Parts: sequence; C-alpha cells; structure tokens
Amino acid sequence: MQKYSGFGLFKHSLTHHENWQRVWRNPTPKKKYDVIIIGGGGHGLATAYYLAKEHGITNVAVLEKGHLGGGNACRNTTIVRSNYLWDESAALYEHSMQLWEGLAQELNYNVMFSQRGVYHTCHTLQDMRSNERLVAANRLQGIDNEMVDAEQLQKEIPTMDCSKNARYPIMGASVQRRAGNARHDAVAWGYARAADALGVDLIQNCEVIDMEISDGKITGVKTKQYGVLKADRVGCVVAGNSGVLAKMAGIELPVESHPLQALVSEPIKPFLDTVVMSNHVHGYMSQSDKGDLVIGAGIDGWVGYGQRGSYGIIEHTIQAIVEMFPCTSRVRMNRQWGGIVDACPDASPIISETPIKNLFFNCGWGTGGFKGTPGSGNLFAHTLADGKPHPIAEPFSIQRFHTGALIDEHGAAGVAH
Amino acid sequence: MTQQNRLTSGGRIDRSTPLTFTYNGKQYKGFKGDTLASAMLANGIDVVARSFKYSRPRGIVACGAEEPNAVLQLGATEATQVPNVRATQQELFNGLVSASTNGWPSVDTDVMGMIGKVGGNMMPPGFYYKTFMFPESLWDTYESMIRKAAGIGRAPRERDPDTYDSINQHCDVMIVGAGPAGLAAALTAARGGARVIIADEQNEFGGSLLNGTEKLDGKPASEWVRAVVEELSRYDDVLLLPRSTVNGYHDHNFLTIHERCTDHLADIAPVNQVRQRMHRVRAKWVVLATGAHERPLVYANNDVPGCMVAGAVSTYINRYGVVPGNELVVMTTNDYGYQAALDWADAGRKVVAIVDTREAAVGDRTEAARQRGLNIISGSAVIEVQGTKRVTGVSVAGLSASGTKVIGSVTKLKADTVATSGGWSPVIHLSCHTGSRPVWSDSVVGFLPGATVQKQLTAGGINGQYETAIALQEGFDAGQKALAEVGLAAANVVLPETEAMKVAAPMSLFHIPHLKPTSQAPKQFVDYQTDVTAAGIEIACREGFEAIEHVKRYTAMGFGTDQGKLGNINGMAVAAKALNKSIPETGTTVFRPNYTPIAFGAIIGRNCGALFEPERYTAMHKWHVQQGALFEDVGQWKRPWYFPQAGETMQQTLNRECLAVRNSVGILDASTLGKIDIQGKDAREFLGRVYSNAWAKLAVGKCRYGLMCGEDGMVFDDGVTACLGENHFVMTTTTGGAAHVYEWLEIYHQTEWPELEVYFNTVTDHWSTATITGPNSRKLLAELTDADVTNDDFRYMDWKQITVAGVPARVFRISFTGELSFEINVQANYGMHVWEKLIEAGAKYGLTPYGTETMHILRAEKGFIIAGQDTDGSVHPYDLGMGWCVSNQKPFSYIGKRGMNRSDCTRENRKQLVGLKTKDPKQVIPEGSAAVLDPKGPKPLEIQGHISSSYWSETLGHSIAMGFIKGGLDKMGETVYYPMADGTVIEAEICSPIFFDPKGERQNV
Amino acid sequence: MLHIYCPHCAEYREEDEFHCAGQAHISRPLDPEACSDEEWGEYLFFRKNPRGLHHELWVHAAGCRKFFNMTRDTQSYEIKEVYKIGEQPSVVAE
Amino acid sequence: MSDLNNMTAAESAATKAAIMNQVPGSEIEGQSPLHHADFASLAQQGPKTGGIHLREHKLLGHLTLRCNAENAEQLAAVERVLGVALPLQPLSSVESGNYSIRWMSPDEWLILVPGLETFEIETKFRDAMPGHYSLVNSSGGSTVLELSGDNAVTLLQKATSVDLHLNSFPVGKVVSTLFAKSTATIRRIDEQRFELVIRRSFSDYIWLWIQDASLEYGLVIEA
Repeated sequence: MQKYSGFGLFKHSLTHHENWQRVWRNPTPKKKYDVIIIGGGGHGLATAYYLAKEHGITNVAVLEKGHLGGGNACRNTTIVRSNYLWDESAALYEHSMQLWEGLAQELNYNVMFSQRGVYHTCHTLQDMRSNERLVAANRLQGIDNEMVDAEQLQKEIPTMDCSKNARYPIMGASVQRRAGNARHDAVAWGYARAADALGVDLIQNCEVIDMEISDGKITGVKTKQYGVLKADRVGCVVAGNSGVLAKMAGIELPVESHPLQALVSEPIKPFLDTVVMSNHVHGYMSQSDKGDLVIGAGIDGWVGYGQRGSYGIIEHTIQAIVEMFPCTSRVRMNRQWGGIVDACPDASPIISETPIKNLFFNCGWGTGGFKGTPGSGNLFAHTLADGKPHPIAEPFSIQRFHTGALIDEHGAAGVAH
Repeated sequence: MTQQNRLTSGGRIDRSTPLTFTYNGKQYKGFKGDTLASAMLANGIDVVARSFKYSRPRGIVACGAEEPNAVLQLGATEATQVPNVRATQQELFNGLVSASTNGWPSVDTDVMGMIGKVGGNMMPPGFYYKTFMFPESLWDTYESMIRKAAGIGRAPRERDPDTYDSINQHCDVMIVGAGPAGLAAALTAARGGARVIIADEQNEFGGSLLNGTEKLDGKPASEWVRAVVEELSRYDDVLLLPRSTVNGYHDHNFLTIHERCTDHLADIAPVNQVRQRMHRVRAKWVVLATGAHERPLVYANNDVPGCMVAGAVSTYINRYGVVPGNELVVMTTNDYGYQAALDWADAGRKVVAIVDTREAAVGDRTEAARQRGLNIISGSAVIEVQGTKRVTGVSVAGLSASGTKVIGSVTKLKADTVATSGGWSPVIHLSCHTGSRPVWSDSVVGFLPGATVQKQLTAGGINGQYETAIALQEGFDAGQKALAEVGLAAANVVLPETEAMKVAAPMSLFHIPHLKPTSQAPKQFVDYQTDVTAAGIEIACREGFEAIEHVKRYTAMGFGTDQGKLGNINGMAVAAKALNKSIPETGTTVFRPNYTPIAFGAIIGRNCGALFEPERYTAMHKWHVQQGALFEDVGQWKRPWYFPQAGETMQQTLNRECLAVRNSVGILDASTLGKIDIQGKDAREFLGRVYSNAWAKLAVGKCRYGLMCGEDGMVFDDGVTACLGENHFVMTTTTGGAAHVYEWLEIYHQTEWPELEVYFNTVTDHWSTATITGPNSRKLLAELTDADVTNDDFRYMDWKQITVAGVPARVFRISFTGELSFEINVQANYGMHVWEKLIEAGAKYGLTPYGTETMHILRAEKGFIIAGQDTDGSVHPYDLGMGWCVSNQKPFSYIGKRGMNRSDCTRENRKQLVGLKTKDPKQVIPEGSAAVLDPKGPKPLEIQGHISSSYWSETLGHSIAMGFIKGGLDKMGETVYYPMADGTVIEAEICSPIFFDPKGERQNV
Repeated sequence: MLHIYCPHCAEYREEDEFHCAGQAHISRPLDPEACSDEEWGEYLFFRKNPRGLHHELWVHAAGCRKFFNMTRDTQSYEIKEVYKIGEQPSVVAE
Repeated sequence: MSDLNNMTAAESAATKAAIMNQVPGSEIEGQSPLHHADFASLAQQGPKTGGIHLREHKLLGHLTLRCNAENAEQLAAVERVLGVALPLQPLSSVESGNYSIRWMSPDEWLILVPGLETFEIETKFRDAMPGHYSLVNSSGGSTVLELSGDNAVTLLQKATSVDLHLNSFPVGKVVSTLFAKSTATIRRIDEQRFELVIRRSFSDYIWLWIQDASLEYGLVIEA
C-alpha cells in the first residue's frame, strides 16, 4: 500500500499528481470465498479489514450494490462517543472508541477524528437525574464523562444561550471530552483502502438478490451481476436494508427502518468548537472543518426507504437549534438529506447469529451506527471468524427479544444520533 | 467613483432613484432596480472574493442563483449580519453595507494568495486525507488552522431583531417560475378558474423575457409580461409571489416557498413587519417552469475576474444597463452565445471576437452577428486567459472536430471580458427533491426531469426548450392539463406572436483542451466556489473514485453554497472523459433541498423565544407567580417547584415546607395530574385489563391506586382511580404521562376490545385540584364545608361530593404524603376562588404552599415511587417490590402479565427497588449514583444499581434514598458503596424504602 | 410531509395531525399465557418492515382521535388506501 | 356484548351518581382561562381598528357527548333534550337558539350551552338517554374565542394547515386540528368570523401567539 504523508504530497506535486496509486482495485469476484460480507458501508468495510488483519482471513468479498460508503456512511452527522448507560453498551461503544483513537495512523488515512468533546445539555430536573446517572455509571465503567453546570457551560460554549430566560433553561450538561466527530467518507475509504491492500475483494455495483440456503444452512448468495457466489460464512451489514435481506433469508428481525434526516448550514467561520446535543429540545449540532453547521434532525415515526423524511422534522430541529443558539437565526440552511436507519426496540444494535447456520447479522444500530463503525467491524469480524459472538457482542444477540433481556438505551440514544 | 460601466439609457433600473451602498468600507452609488452585483459591476468592481483553497481573486460570473463567487457578508449592525449573501440575488437598497469575506489584509492584496500559488500544487483533491497525520498529537492544531481558513461569512453575535412568519397555503396549481412558460401556465390556469400560486425568486415576474431584447406581438416582451401580471392580480384565487423562491418540493406535492418580504428595503424589517415568510404549500398539481442555467466552459484560468457566462453579460446590459467591461471575447458552443456579442455591440463597446467551437454554424443569431461585421472565429476556442485580478487577454486556438485536441497555432487577443456559453442546464433541482432521478438527454446536452410519482408537470427551459415560442406553448399546455386534472373546463388563451428564430445545432463540449495535458495546464476550474479543477477530477478518477458520487465527495465538487449549479455537469463531463464513459454512465447528479439557502429564522417562523413551545398553566398559576414560586418544567406544564421566602436557601425552604406538612398542614396545586373520565358498563372490566391489580370489587365512593404496565410487563404509569358510579370512573395519571395513557386506552379499545362498552374523555383541564395535607387538613376542610368530614364518615380512600368554600367539589381522601390528606377538585373556573379561600382559612394553621420538590421528599419518606423517576422502562411491579399491586387471580390476562413472566423477568438477581440509609446520616447520596460491592476493585466495576431518589429528610433528621440493587429485596441490612466523582465513597445500608410511619397510621386518622 | 385522508373526518389533513402506531393487523394473542417466550417476543418486537407496500396503523391524534389503517409504499411514500379498523386492505403486496 | 339498543334506562341509571351542578352561586365569580388577560379593559383602552378582532365567550357550558350515531333512540333522545338533532355529517355543526353542537368524531359531539343551563341539560340527558353513552361536563377545561376581521383567515392560515378557502371550509364547518403548537376546534360562523374552542391550560400560549401574529394587521379586543 502506497504510504500517504505530507512528503508524499510534495513528491507527487512534482509529477503533477499523475502517479498516485489506486485506492482500491476493481476485481471481478471469484466463485467462492471464505467469507462474504454483504454491504460496503463503513461497518462492512471495517469488518473485512479486521477479518484480514486480526484473523488472517483474506479470502473475503465485500458486496456493495452501489458504491462503497454510499449509504448511511456518507449521510450521517459523524458523532463519536462512548458514554452509554448500561454496562453492555458502554463496553461495546468504548471498545469502538479505543479503536477510533489512532485509527488514522493505523489506516494511514486521515479520518479526521476530532476529540472536541460531546455535551448533552440538561433542561429539566429529570434530564439532570438521567445525566448524573449516566456520568456515575460511566465513571465505574472507566469511561470519561463529567457534569458541568450552566455557568461553566456558558464559558465553554460562548455561542449557546445558557441564560435562565430560555423556554427550557439549560441547567447543566454532561460532557465526554474524549468524544467528538470524524470525517465520515474518510472512514469508509480508509477501511476500504486498507482492506483492499490486505487482499479483500471489494465488489461495487453488485447487488445481492437472493441467498443460497439449504437445510437451514447458508452456502452462498445470488447476485444480480455475477450470479451465485459461494461462501462458508455470510455476514449482513446493510443498515437500513436489513429487513430486505432478512426477507431473503426468510426471517423477521426486531427492526424497523425509518427515515433519519440531517442538514447543514452554509459554511461560516468558526462558531462552535464542540458537539452539543439536547435530548430535551431535540436537536444537536457540531461544525464541520469546512465550516458548515452540521445538524441532526429527528426520525420519522413511519417506515421509509426513500431517504427522505418529513419537512416538519426539519422545522422542529431548527427550532431547537435556534432556541439553544439564538445567533443562528440569520445563518442560512444550505442542504438537507435523509438516510435509512434500522432501529431496534431498545435502541441497541444486533450483532448476532441467526436461525440460519453460518448467516450472521449486524444491524439495528439505529442512529448510533457511525460511532460504532470500528467496534462493530472488529467484533463482527471475530463473530464471523469464530462462528460465534465475541463476548462483548454476546448480549446483543437476537435472543434478547425473546427472553426480555433488552439493553434499553433510549435515554442515552435520546434524539437521533 | 462614478458608475463608469453604466449605460445612460436602457434597462429596468430607475435612474431617478439613486442609492448609496458600501462595499469593503467604501461608498458607491447604484440605482433602484439594481442587484448588489449589477451595482458593483456598474462601479467597475472586479474582485469580489478570494477562493477558498488557492485564494485566487474571483469576480462576478453570473446573474442569479447560480453565482458561485460573489458571496458577501451583509449587515450594517452586529445583530443584522447575514453571512454568504449572493450579490446577484440581493436587491440594492439605500445604506446597504456589504463586505467580501476572505483575503488578508484585503481581498485585493491577499497574502494567502501567495501561499495559494506556491502551496497550491500540494493541495490536490483529498490532500487532507493524506496528511496532517503525524504526529497524531498535532491534529488538533492542524484542524484549528483548517477551520480558520475555511468558512465564508460569519454568524452575528447578537440575537436576531427581526421576526419571521410561516403560513399554510392550498391551491389547485402551484407554478414555479414566472418566465414565459410559467406566466403562460398561470394565465391559462387562472382564466380557467383554478386556485393558483405562482412564485418567482426575482423581484419582478418575467424571467428571461426581461433579460433580452425579444419582442412579443411586435412589442417589447416586458409589455406582455405587464399585461399578464396585471390580469393575474385581478383574480381572487391567484396568489402572486415575487421575491419568493420555491426551495423544497416534498412528498405529496408539499412545497416550501421562501418569500423575502423586506430584504430589499433594509437589513432590518420595518416595525411590525416580518422579514421573511415561509409558505407551506399543498398543491393538487405543480408546474415546474424553472428555466435553465447557462454553463460556462472549462478552460485555463477561467476564474480570472472578467470571465463570465454569456447570458449574464446580456442580462447586465439589457436589464441593468451595465456593460461589465470594454473589450469582449465570446466563446460559445451554440447560437445563444452570440446574443451577448450583439448586445455588447449595441451597447457601443468593442467586441473583439466571437470564438465558436463549431465549424460554420448557421442560425439567425450567427447571421445577425455576421451582418454586424463582428469577428467570428469558427472551429476554435479560448484555451487560456491572461490576467490575475482582471482579464487582460486570451489565447485562441483551433480545435479538432471532436473538440478534444488543440490544433493549429495560438493567437493572442487583447480583451478584458470573456463571455462563454457551453449550452444550458435545465433547472431540474425541484424535480429531484422527491426522489425522482434525472435522465440525460443527448439532444438537450443536459439532464431532464425523471419519472415521478408526484402530480407534476414541466414547461419551458426545464425541458430543454429555450425558444420563447415553445416555452409559451408548453406553459399553456401545462395550464390546460392542470385545469383538466382538477376538473375545470379548458381556458381560452391566445398566446402572443413571437419572432421565430432559426437555431443551429449546439456542440456537445464542456472542457476546452489546452496545449499541455490537463494535469500540467494552468488551472481549469469546474467548480469555482470549492476550487475544483478539471485536473483535480482527473486525479480523483485515476485514484479509483469512479462513481460520480465518489468524485464529488472526494473533490468537494457541488458542495458549495451554489450546490454546483454551474459546475456539476461540466464536472461529470470531465470525469466521463477521464473514465472513457458517457456522462450518464458516470451516474446522475441528484439535488436536495434547499434550492437556495434559507435563514434558520424563516424556517422556524414564530416558533422561537416565548413561542418556542407552549407553557401550560393551571388556574392558580398567577397566584404561584405572585408568591414568588420557582417553577419546574414537567412536560409543557409549569409547576411550582418550591416557594422560597426571603433569605432562604433552597434546602431551608424545603425543610420548612416539609415540617409544615408533617406538623400542621400544607397545600399543593395538583391540577396538572392527568385525569380521564371513563363511562360505560364495561369500564370496570377495562380497568382490570390495563392495570396490574384488581378492580372488580371497587365500590362506588371508593378510590384505588393502580400500576400500568406495557405488554412487556414494564411499569410506565400509575395513579389513583375513583369509582364515581357503577359505570363511571375517573382515572388520574402522571402529569407527563397523561396524553400517552389516554392514547393507550383508546388504541386498546378501538383496535383490540371494541366490544367493551366504555368511553374515555380527557378532563385534565376541567378540574382544578388543591391538595391539603397534614394533621390539620381536616380542621381546615371542615371550616370551609358543612359536610361531615370526620373519619367515621369520610374514610381513607373514600371520595365525596361536597361543597367547599361555596363551590361544589369532588374531594378525594387519598394521600401521597402519608399524612391525612384531601384532594379538592372543583371546576377550574372556580379553582382560584377555592384556593384563595383555603389560603385565607389556613392562615391560623400556618397553611404552607409547597411545590414538587417537597412533594417528592414527602412521598420518598413513605417509599412511594414516581413513575419516570423510580422507573425507567426496565422494571416491573415485582422489581419495585410492589407485588401487592399485581393480581394474578384476574380471569383476563391483563396487559403486562405475560410480559413480566418472560425468562429474563423472573430470573434471580434482577435490580430491585430498595431503601438506602447512609452510614453517615448527614450524607445525601447524589441521585444517579451507582452502587458497587467493592469500590476498590478494578474498572470496569460491576454496577449493582443506581440511586433513583435521594433527599435530606428534615422530619427524620437523616438522609433518605431509594434505589435499585441487584437482588436487593433479599439483601436487607447489607452494605453497598457509591463512589463519587471526587474519589470519596459513600457507604449505605440496604433497607426498606418506607422510612416514615411504616404502619401508615397517620393517613388513617 | 404526507398528506393523509382521514376515513372518519372524510378529508385530507397534514401529517402532523397524525401519529403512526406501527405495523397494522398485529392482534394481541387471545391467550397470552399459552404463548412461549419466543411467541410473545415475536408479538412484541418482530416486524415485517417491508420495502414496498406496508399496512400501518395510524391515529388522527389532533383531529377525531380515531385509529385507522393505511396501505403505503415505503419506497415512494405513495398512500394506496386508508381503511377503518376491522376492515381488510384491498391493495396488498403480491 | 349486549345490544346497545336495548339497555334499559335502569341499566344506565347508575351513571347518574357522579353528576353534579358544578356552578356555585352567583356571589362567586368564575374565572375563565383568560380571566387575567382582562379583555374588558383591553377593549376599552386598546385600539379600535385593525385587521383582527378577538373576543372571548367565557363561562359557557361545554358538554361532550359520546354515543352511537346508529342508535335511533339515542338520536331521538338528543333531539328531545336539545330541540335539535345531532349533526351526523363529519365536520358539520348545528345551532338552535342558545345551543350549538359540533361534530367531533363519529361518536363524539361538543355541545355548547349557556353556563347556567349546563346542569339542567346534563340531568335531562341522564333521564332521557338510553343505552351506552357518556356525557362529560368539560366547561372548566376550555373556553371559546371568536376571531374575526379582514385578516382573520390569513391569521388562521398561520396557525392551522387546514384549507380555509370558502369552497372547502364553508360557514358551519367545524374541524379539530392543530393551532400553532396547541390544538383548537375551529368553526366558521360566517365568511370572516371563526369560533375557536381551546383548552384552558394552553389558552395563555394561544393568546400570546395571536398577539404576536396579529402585529402585521393590528389587533382589536372586543368585550
């Protein structure tokens, strides 16, 4: 793999950048793989990378029906944090967080992981209680998270209205300072480039239309473009389309796919140096390095695969932003878009075996998928390699919806992110 | 400086109304009817921005929404600052203050420009992915540098002084764009009697008809426009919206129109007027008549100020009476480019040459140019521009027939303006918003609207039809179609005569070759605002970013505030060439809302500040305010939190309020609790199904507490329900849960058990509830009623209909404090009266008003839970130690029964609610604290549970807490530890949550 | 924004007057006690979640407060029909 | 379950238990939800001209009736009590003397009567109505605003997404819908005149909203 560096840039500038290596090959698929991963998004590509790197399994194909990282990977608002409530999820997201740290160097691709801190503002006593609870739990889980009062908050985020005269005055906030955001495209591309370099076949424009299942065991998948591709194990990591693939396998999932919208303002000079979320007034915002205010909107209450949501959601979200940041009233909204999130009833993901032998699902990340990318890929790689879930992934099996052992993170998941 | 580029006559500006404006601290003059851009050009201002990556000087290139460069900071005061205003869309007003955004010390002399020149070559697309990685620790520094350099304008630091509005509209036909096609459609639909809305982003209707010299019915086109607008404004059911951009086209024909009401008057709206208004339109049919944007050509140094699109040059001359230069070179791939040269010549300035990339094209416009003796150079192109802050000359060379190679020698021409036309891109943005994918047309050389499920019609330029005659006809047809679709008769409209123009075939050419390969030629810009060059796109393709989405994201093409209106198609063409594909093979380009940016304020309208969300008040709210209560937000309600007296700390207030209740009597406004009136002979059965406990035997006149669970067995609400009559109950819910509980009851009744005869009605607002509680509450009540309220006649958990302070009331003898209590419910219109009488009569007992905080302490002393605080959706009644509130004898499997018997719900070691007593009685465990068995163990420590409620109990003289502990109910007396943030550990003993009056004697007296 | 015809009010209203209550035609098992944990879990959590035609339960929350069913294409968002509780859809996925 | 049409009056009699005359003697002044806004003084001191006119009809009797529109006996009973039949068409209303009835839902109607007649009418209903029904006095829970003036329609367009064009919203039509961020039951009483039934706890918000949205047109308070 060609090494990237400032010096490299200089060197290539002398030859007018005509000799950069391809970031990944465009291979034609083999007839048989050890592992086929359906879905070339961040999670799928990360899974492939860790399969090759940590398990030496390189006879792997990632099948992507469109282009790499073209789904939620390039539609999300890029927040990364690990301050979740329950021990199970805290372990999961912290595992991910630790992989985020140093990821750019590991992949030799600048994913721009920016640990600028993530604040959850509290607007009611109930808000305060649940954040105090979260902070206390995280402390024992070894995850950094602390409370700051309104006064301190005003100092740390000057553009936010922390005064008493707001409709829901901000009483304080919890902040995870190690948290932050990253450059979403770069994560997908970085993993893709690294996986490709380790020999993984990344097959774009390759749509899975059926699964080869006989006596409860999967042996391969049927694709629109290349017919049947055989595999010992198949992992589905297709976010919003999980339901569609589950249908091919003849199973139902405790998952519903909803539109999730986001929007950006026009690029402006530095206005917000961190990430702010409010579960109470339902809005959250950060500022991209390009200068756009990146704002996450809510989820529509109905199933939707159109990558479009309702305008009302946009209105409510911007109301919340202006309520917290009155100075944004004359800032202008540039663009909005939508993704498809597959949400579980307990707002926690599924990393699990299925009733079909050798078929595994990694889905239900709801609004938390981006931050989970490295951890999800890493654990799912273990699961695919060993044929059984990694200990951290175990609690996230589909079984929990039968036994009732849910991991209810609605509190921590709060608004969409 | 005088307006040296202003013509003495012509244009639609009002020379009798001169206006003064400021740009970068310097004053200039313009006229009413100018845009900021036209006024700047009139004053010969060349450089309006510095490019974001290379800091190259940039000038105005276009005249409308597609302008990528002239993006300025507006605002005379701090509070009225507006970032990123497109000068081509901002009408000039007197006193307008504008400034360029980048460039230091100034946009004209910018040191970054040097860095851009030197470092530019080290900044290929995506360079930031390849560097800034070492050392890891420095990324924060790199990032803050990048952030400072990026961004265009700045947000104000003060609150917005203006108000905004949003309004809902309905119509039969929504027409987007008031050019020839739009006006014809509107006229037709209006005459046919349809409800019509027609919106156009410009200050007056007419679109392209106002930019040219065209004649309709032998008269200037503007006269036909005036007549049509005049007729349209006579119809009651026609809404004309100039200065209004249709920004979003959403599902089911929902559109948003952004109307700029006062932006053309001043940078702050006149008193009582709104600055901007959003129209939320629901249209039966939509006619998109959005026209097309002219494409500039991609050639070396094509970003030097003075390089413009040809149509814009004509527009500035014809509409604003401004000639943006002296010596013009036109480069075109089609006939329309010639018009700029003709207009330029008419304006009396020098046309150096018309460079046509085609060989010997013959159309009416080309011939007109020949007859005028203009210098036409065919089969050639401008391959490079000279100059830095203004064009000084061009290099012209012959092209191969395919337009891919330079052939023959290079001629240099002196010129200060280059107008290029690479053809037109239909404005299909809105049609994409609802998910329809555009389709490429080789004949149009552009994308056309794709198939859609919306009730949508298109007319004119958006269909690639640029001749007025056809645009008018298509508009007319769309109008008639819409009339027919909404069931109205066809309208009688005669379209005006046009001058038929013969048009020669355009050449499909986007990227002008250079003598050197693209990677080595001077920069050929595709997307000006994001500094994306043809070479950059080639690099992206070479690196394997082959899907057009990849190319766009890797290079940032189309991610500017103009969203690639000028550049996207050219970029796709460059990529297609690099990949040896056709343009459609590289993919399509999909546009998303907004068409142009909208102020946040306009999107939220009035829903901010005091109107951000309703504040719900009880009938006694005003009294609480007068008493200086502090309020707690519970849902949308404002509830008194506590009633501090002068000099009291919060804790002192709470202590006083608590003791008053325990020793004498206190009063609480409990009106916010949800109340649902339930009638019908199956009401009782229904209660038995939605509550976990039994209701069959509850007698008339009695009350009972109930727990409500979901089908998963988890508690989500609780409250007391009273039996008012054999078939009549009133249920109370938590304040926050009222709406949910009501919908819960209705969904089960309507979808599962419609056969049950029962009706539910919300009566929360109808009743005011004053709760008097404490040993003296009976005495107090007795003073205000003739009814017998003694313990023999009015038992605990009874309710009575009596008169209190002269007002008929339902009084419930229930208690949330453990004290003798009466909840006095009266019709809310009389709530304040009864409250004030109670306060009056209570004085002698030291009646003390208290708020939610004291209520929470008092109930916690009794171990009563608060749903939502002591429950979190993961606990069932047994976890709460409330098995007594579950009846498994009920024949019907009530909601929650099966759920709470799932294997995980019946396992050992579930978290259970217990009391917690700190070893140090003075220590209050912070709510939310997590319990562990061994605080010294290694992290992560296994969490045993958390504190859900914790207070100082003045009554008991020690702290009290309720919380969850794994298997807690079997661990009475055991010790758990709560590690604090400061490293200290609070030690507590597990105990019963009932700290006060465990036998419950006080409420029974 | 969906434009929804309320079968009870007999006219179109904006989406914000309604709530979607999820997949339609999921009836509560008549004898919950007879359900295995697995069956109860399916009833509680597992959903069709189709891309294409979907039958949903909606309530006209800010209007007549009546529940009704809707058949909607989850890809194009077209509403194919609305029908009252107890009625069966006439448009169904093939 | 039992046939709605032959439940004896005795069977439904038990429901009488809970009804009561909730209105005290005239010596006690009732306070409508907007009492403290003091429309009386605003009417005197405030502007006399403007595009929006607002008046509160306070302390009326609000009765919510829920019964079966297919039950002829119930329909007949209502007509006996009120002297006018229930409007059965969705979104329709009827008026007769001091009584007016609004269709709220296929099995729900809102009846407005003079405040002091409320209990009498309730009692009449309890005597007359057969079968399964519910009658709830909600007089304290809501109030009535009358909004009129040249800009009344425009103002309402800002609060509700319902189409107010006369062709689709004729005089007499009534809708329950969102009003800004609250709810209201809106009835057209003539071309430029609307009646809004709003909830008590939201009335301050709605009052504030109307004042804000009227700024463009001028607000005249009537009393």
